[in-house]
Amino acid sequence: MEQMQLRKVIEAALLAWGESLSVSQLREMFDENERPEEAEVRAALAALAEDCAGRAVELVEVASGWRLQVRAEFALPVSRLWQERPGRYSRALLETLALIAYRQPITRGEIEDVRGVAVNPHIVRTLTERGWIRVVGHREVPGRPELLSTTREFLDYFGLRGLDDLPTLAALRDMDNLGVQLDFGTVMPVPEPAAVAAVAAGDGESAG
Amino acid sequence: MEQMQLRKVIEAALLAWGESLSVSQLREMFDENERPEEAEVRAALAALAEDCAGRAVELVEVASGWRLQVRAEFALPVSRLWQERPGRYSRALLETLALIAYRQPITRGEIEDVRGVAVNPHIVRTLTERGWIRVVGHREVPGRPELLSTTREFLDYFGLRGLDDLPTLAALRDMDNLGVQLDFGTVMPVPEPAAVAAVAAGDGESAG
Amino acid sequence: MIGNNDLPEPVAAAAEGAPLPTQAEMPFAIVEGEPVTEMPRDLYIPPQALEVFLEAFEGPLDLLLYMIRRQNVDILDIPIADITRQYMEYIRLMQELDLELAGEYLLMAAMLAEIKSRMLLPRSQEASLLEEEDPRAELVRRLQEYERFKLAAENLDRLPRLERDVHQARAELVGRRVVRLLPEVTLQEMLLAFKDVVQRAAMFVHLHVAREALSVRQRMSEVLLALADAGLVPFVRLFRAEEGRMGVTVTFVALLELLREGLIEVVQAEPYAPLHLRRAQKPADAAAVEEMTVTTVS
Repeated sequence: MEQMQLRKVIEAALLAWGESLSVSQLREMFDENERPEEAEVRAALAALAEDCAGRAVELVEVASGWRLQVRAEFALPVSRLWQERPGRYSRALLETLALIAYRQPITRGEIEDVRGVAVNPHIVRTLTERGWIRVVGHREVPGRPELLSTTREFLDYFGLRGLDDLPTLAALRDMDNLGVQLDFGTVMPVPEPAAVAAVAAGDGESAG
Repeated sequence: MEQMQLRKVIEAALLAWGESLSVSQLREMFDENERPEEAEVRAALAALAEDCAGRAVELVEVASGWRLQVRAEFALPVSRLWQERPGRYSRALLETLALIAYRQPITRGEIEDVRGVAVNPHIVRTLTERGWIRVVGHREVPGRPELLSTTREFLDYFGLRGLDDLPTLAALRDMDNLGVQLDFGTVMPVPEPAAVAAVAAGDGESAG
Repeated sequence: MIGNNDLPEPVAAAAEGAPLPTQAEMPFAIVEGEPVTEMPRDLYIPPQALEVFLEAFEGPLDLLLYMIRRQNVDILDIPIADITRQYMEYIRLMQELDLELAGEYLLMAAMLAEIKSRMLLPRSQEASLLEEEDPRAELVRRLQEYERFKLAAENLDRLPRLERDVHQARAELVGRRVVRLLPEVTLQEMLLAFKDVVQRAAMFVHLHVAREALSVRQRMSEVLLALADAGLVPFVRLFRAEEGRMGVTVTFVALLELLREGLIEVVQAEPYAPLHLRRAQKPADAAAVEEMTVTTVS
C-alpha cells in the first residue's frame, strides 16, 4: 500500500474511533497479506502529523497510542456547544434585586422586612457573581449587617443611565399594565423573542 | 472573524461534537457581538467541504445539520477496529421501515395490508428503540390505531436531508394499459432492469 | 431439521430474511452438506431445505412474487391456474411438514381459488371490454404494491448508513471548559416583581409612597463606596462642580440621609476646621455590644 493511502486509512481510523489507537491496532485493520510494517505505520503517522499543521486537529502520541485531537486553541468557542440552556431567575431573586435597586443601600434584614421571608443566601451570591450587586459597607448596628447596592454593571445590563431612569414607586403603583403604560423609550433593552414570552408569563403571574 | 478561522472553528466543533450540528448551533458558539451571519457560516461550510476533497473525511448535510464523516471507501478497514459487526436488518424490518418512511403517517393495519402479513411487534419496538420511528398520533377510527412516522434520527442515520432524498418509489403499472388478454398461456418477458429504472425515474410520486 | 444456529452464514442470512441471492455462486441453502445454489426449479424441495426456504419469505405475497418471477411472466398477466396449483402445493407441503403456517397463507389460497373460478366463467366480449374487471386485478394491484415496497426496502438497505458504511468523525477536544449561560432578565420583569412585592408589603407595613429620590439612593451607595477604602475623606471632595446645583443638592441630601441612618460620621478636628467624612466606626468593643444586645433581647 502506498504511503499516501495508508496515511488516509489511519486518519479515517483515528477519526472514526475518536480515541487513541496503538500502532498494532492500526496494523490489524489490514489483511495479513497487505498489512503494513510497523515502520511504515510510524512513517505514515509522522506524515499525517505534518499534514495537520494549520488544521483544526493535531496528532499526538499518548500512553495508549496515537490520537487526533482538536487543538486547545478552539476550546473556548467549541466548549459552548455543551453549554447548558440558561434557566430563569426566580421571582424571589427578581424581587430582591428590585428592592436593592430601589432602597439601596439596604441590608438583608431590611429586605426581609419588606418581603416577609428570609433572604436566600443563594440569591445574594447569584446576584453578586453576576456583578449586579455589591457590598458597599456595613450598618453599624449589632451584627454589622452588610449594606447592599446595585452596581454600574446592573445599570448597563438594563440599559439605565442611572437609578433615576427607574420609574418611581408611585408611578409603578398606579400601573395596571406595566408594558402598555410605561414608556421605556430608549431605556429598555430590545427584548429577545424568548424574553418577551417570559415577560408575558411573568405578567400572568403577577395578575394572579 | 475571517473565513479561514471560522472554517477551522467549524471543523473543530464538528469533530469535537462528533455528530451533526445545525447552522444555528454553529452560530451559537460565538458571542453575540462576534457571531457570524448565517450566510458566512454557510460559506465557511462550503469551503470546508472543498477542503475535504482528497481527505479521509467528507462534509455532508443531513436532516439535523452538517457532519464530518469518514468516507465510505474506508469502511472496510475501519470497521475492523470494532469487534462486533454492525447488525444487519431483516427484510421484514426494512420493509416495515420503508412503508413507514414512504407512507407516513401510517398505522400497523395499513402496513399489514401492503405486506400481507401481521406486523411483528418486536420490529416496531426495535425501530422505536433505535429512535427511527415514533407515534405521531392516532387515526380517528374504531380502536384509534397509532400513526407511525419516521424521525430525524432515521434521516440522519441513512444520510438523508429529508424524505425527498429517499430513492424514488417504483411506479405502479395498470393492467388496462397493457391490453391484457385473458390468455393463460401468455408469457411476457420480465422487463429489463434498465426499463424498470426508467419507469422508476419517471415516477413523480413523492416520498412524503 | 436444521436449526438456524447451526447454519453457515449465507443460509442463516437467508433465513433471517436477507434479500434472496440471485447469483448462482452463492449457496441458497445447504442440504445434506451440499450447497443448493439455486431456488428449486420444480416443486420438489428437499424437506430439510423447505423450512429455510419458506422462512425466507415475508408472507404469501412474497411467495407469489417469487413464483411469478421464477416463471418469467409479467405480473400483469399472471397464469392464474398454474400459479394457484403451485401455491397450493407449497401449502400442502408446509402442512405435511407441520410448519407453522401463518393464517395469511391460507387466506391467499382462498383468494387464488376464487380468482381461478371467476376466470373460468364464460364472459361476453362486450362485458370484458366495458365494466367487468379482470378478476386478477386486485391481486395484481396488491402484488405490485408489495413489490414496490420490497424494492424500496432493498434500496433503503443500500443507502450508505452510519456504523456500516460511514462513521461520524470524532476527535477529543483538548481543554474543554464548562460554559454556563446566565439567564436573561428584562427590566420589565424586574419592575413587575417589584410592583408585586410592594403591593404585598403594603398589606403589612406602611410604606411611604412619596416620590422616591432614586438619584439620592444611588449617590448614597456611591458615597459609601468612596469612603470604603479611603478612611477620612474631605467633605468637599464628595461634591463635583460639573454636576451643577442639582448634583450638589443630591449629594448633600445623600450625605444627610447617610448621617441619619448612622452609616457615616462627620469629623472635625477643631471648630472651623475642614469637615471630613468617614464611615461609621464600629463600637470599640463590637463583640461585647453584640453580646450585650443579644442578652438584652433574650
